[in-house]
Amino acid sequence: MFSKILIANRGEIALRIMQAAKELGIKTVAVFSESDKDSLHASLADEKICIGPAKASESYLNIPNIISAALITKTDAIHPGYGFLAENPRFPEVCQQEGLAFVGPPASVMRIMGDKNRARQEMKKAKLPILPGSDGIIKDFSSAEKTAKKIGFPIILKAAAGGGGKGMRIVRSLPSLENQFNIAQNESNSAFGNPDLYIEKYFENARHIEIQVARDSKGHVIGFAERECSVQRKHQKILEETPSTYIDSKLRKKMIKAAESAADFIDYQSLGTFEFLVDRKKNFYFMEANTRVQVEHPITEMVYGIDLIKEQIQISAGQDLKISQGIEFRGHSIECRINAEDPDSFAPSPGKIEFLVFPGGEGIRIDSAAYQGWTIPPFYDSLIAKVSSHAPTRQQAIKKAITALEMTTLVGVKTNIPLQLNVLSNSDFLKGTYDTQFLEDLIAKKTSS
Amino acid sequence: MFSKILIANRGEIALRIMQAAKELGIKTVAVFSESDKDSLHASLADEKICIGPAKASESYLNIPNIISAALITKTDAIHPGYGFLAENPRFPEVCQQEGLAFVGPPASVMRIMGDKNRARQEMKKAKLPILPGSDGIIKDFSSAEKTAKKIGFPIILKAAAGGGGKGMRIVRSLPSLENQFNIAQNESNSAFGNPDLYIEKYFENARHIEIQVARDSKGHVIGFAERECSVQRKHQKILEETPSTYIDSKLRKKMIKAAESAADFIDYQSLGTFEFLVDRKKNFYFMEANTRVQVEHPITEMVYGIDLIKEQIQISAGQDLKISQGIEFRGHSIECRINAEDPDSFAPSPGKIEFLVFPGGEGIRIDSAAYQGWTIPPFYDSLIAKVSSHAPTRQQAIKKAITALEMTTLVGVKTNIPLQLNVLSNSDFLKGTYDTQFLEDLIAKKTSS
Amino acid sequence: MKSKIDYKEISKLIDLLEKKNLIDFELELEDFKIKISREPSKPKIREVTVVPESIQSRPTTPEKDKEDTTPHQTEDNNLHYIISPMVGTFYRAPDPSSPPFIEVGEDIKQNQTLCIIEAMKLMNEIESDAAGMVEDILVENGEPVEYGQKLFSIRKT
Amino acid sequence: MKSKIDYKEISKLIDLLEKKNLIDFELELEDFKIKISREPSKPKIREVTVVPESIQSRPTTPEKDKEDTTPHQTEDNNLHYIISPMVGTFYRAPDPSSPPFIEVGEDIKQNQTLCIIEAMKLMNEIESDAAGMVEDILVENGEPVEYGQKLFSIRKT
Repeated sequence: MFSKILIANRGEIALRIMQAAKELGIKTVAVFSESDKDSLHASLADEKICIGPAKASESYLNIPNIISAALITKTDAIHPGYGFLAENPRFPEVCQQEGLAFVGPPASVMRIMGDKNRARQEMKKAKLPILPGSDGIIKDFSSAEKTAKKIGFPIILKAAAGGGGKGMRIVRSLPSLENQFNIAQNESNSAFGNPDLYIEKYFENARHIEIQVARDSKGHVIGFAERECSVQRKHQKILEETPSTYIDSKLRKKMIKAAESAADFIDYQSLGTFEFLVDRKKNFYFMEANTRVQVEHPITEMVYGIDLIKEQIQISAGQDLKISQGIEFRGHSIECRINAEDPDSFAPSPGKIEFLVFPGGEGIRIDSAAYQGWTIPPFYDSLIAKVSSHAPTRQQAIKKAITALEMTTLVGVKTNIPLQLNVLSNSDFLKGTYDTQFLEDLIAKKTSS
Repeated sequence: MFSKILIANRGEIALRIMQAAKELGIKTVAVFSESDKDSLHASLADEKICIGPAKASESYLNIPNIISAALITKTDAIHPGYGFLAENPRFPEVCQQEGLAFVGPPASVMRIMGDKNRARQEMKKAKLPILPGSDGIIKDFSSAEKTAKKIGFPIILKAAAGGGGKGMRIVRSLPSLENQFNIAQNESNSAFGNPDLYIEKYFENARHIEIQVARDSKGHVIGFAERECSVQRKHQKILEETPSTYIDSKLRKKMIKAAESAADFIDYQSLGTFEFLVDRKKNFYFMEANTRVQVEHPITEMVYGIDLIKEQIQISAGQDLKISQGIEFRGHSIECRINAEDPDSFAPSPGKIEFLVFPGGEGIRIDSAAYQGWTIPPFYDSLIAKVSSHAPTRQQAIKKAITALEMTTLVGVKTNIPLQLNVLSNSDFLKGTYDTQFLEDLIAKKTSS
Repeated sequence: MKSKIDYKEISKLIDLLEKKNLIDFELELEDFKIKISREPSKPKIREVTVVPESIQSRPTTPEKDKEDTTPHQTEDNNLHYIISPMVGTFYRAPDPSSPPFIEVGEDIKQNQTLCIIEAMKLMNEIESDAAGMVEDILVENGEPVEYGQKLFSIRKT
Repeated sequence: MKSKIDYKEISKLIDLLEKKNLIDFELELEDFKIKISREPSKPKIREVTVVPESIQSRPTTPEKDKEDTTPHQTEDNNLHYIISPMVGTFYRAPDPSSPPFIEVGEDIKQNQTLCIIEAMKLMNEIESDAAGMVEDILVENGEPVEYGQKLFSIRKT
């Protein structure tokens, strides 16, 4: 096992990784930007190294400084968390060159999965159902037109290098295709330095469902019950639950099996997630794979009673998967992402937290690096806490989440707690009959009323 | 179901009850003393009523004011929590007179169990093994001498009205019996207004093990896997775990069965706990029953994934037990009680909490009413938080508890966290070979070294 | 800026605010509107208030306006408050058909009965612990009161 | 903007606010409306310090005494710090057999090489961004440095 790990991240995920490392008896090194010098992740680590100014590109995305920090602290492994460098294949490559273990899949696998179009082709070979769409990159409007006509509108344009909704465009009819195509190309180019687009069939009332897998170097693999991620705004998840009301046990088994086989096919070694679209006829289609821990991993941990981050670290250290096939999930879990943002305009709301009390008690889990007196810097994402609930039934888990949010006291910055409460008490949400359009509709309704 | 409940308590248990009530859709009324006006339990309730000055006897023990508070707020039920009025049979009696439901067993059962000697006789009838000892109250030294000679030294003198170690005296040989007998009588008289003592055989290297039961008005009963409560100082528990390393599954079944039968015998209706002493030959003996929720109930909730307080409220509202027989516990759970006290002298350390960050993440539960900026009043008990961990194995649960305590930041008052870390890293504790003498020995060793 | 500001008038207003310990003041006349906010005088309050303020933005007990539960806190030395020694229901008269024990403006003696608080069906007579003139009755007849709640203000003589 | 701003008038108003310790003030006349907000007087210094102090009582990185990671914070205007622009290992000489680039007491020019920081096997020469006299060398040869860490103090000439 590693003796010291550098956590190349900040915020709640840095603390979560620190928890796992400490439990495994591994010393931790935190890296932090100048604007994070009073952050909890820096203060709670065994060692901490300032790696640059506030701007992420010069600190949390600065590979040389992070690698140097690992070398001068005689670290043997680096955990990238999510976001920042977590899906940049250059990072594990440099780690390897410098003799550092990387807590994630090999660079080669990351490179394939990072190219969303290539991943699509690869997963087709792995026999995963993929969405009808282009066979490869669409270079110009005329090819786009041909493909769109073949698969039928609506379609979605996606950036091959994509992520976070950038360069993504839904096109409902031919007349708007050319214009949207150009916009998407430009957006993709400016966001990722790569204008490559591909096309997929777009399903209006679909579910966004993902399967978490863990696979070790010996090929032991386990897939977990689905996470329902359809509550999204602009392709950003804000609330996740497991299991999904939409997936029965037969379909669950089928999807888990498919994800496990796909992981085997590419010889995946780490934690990873396969994202699927499930249509109204309950067909599921591969969308993309995430080669790192997900923000929403806690809900899987809660229903299974396991520690995914510890598994992830152990796999990277060459150990076997400790979770055995046949483990069953228990009850229902919901995660609410608490963002520092205006609940109406969604504008980020950085600032000083004047007063903060998190809820506790039965079935409640908090993941947060926020503290009373801390000033949320405006430079990074607005996630300040994840409040997750776990109960025997979905209805109880919802009540538990509502109660927890009502017992949360956060003064000083605006948060999306009102929006979360709005979701949790919505009748469609309570019935479990919602899709990826749900949250946008809910917001639109509220704004118009 | 009730529509409004008054919580006749303060601190973490008041918040815990509030959580359960809110999840059941019940409005909450908090009562608070003048020194608790800035307390979290008062601020988070739907309504709050000041019931008296700081002194507990004039506020949290003031039955007329609490009942009046319930009446003027049109409450239909009262939850007593633990401590204060929770085991005073007068309280449910008055509730009944005033038409208020009481979340606990009937006064009659409470009265029997509250008289420790009578409970002993009653449980003997229920076929529970009881410790060798006196058949009833020992009124004078000569009867004490006779009993002691019959059962053999060491013996323990206990107050019939007892609790919290008051009036409790271990006697190892005849010459000291008379003196100890007089001291115990006086102590019992001044603490409980009742000098009645009884005698039990004292086992030096025993375990303190308790079985949680829940039983509804229709007689559905369920007993849960044991809680190991042997880590005690002066008969005060400071850390509990479940399951116990000392109890195998055969003994577990036997003890659960015994507790369930005893609950049936007295027609118990509510949550309750049977405390046993388990000797070196793994014989178990009934010690006493607690007719209220225990401080350490979270560890049972964590391994079973259930909500005991919700069950307790539902039972009082005449509903059936919702947990079904056959439910299995999963993994291991440990609760550490964080007290505001000097870790060496054990003197209470009230004062202002200048800075407070609780740990979070996988398998961690926090029960606390503390917040940054709050001044812990010196009038009540020193428990400020319960940090509980849950993991697949005992070893992992211990590591998780250690990590959680290390990631706790509490500035302003002294706490027993150093002592807890000392326990959690002790080799006897790690091996699981400890008994009720363990903590006293550990403290003595530390003090002498 | 045609209109002249009347400093004398404004100064007078502020002095009044200060004297009466007001924090916010708004006045709107036909051709004139003014709004003044003062900093609360005692220094520590801001720090302390961070907590209660934020907490107290939460729902509080609906039945009464009782932002001030601390009893003997008076600025005016001659103004004395009678506070409730128990939780219960406040009655101004011994029974519905009788007249109230006292009225505003009435002079009262020490130990004179001022009201009844019913707690658990017991009628508790509350006596004055000071002599003086009843300046205000702070609770409506039949309303619930909590421990420490102000019931009457008495102008001591 | 026909109306001229009457600064004298406004100044007078602000003085009044200051004197009377007001926080917010609004006045609306027929053709005129003014709104002034002042910061509450002595701010929350206490509140602010609570956090870093307590957090920093935690174990910090063992390798260096660097309670001050903020760079250009000097009391002495002539004292200038050279800070590390990267993370790496600090070397005073280009190689083990050569003499150090500079010594304490030496006069240096702007852009003169002061040390090397090795990061990922690359040797980065760090140049002075000021001219002056080397007052102190704050890191030992071969020690790791973090971003923003003070390396040298220079007495500017």
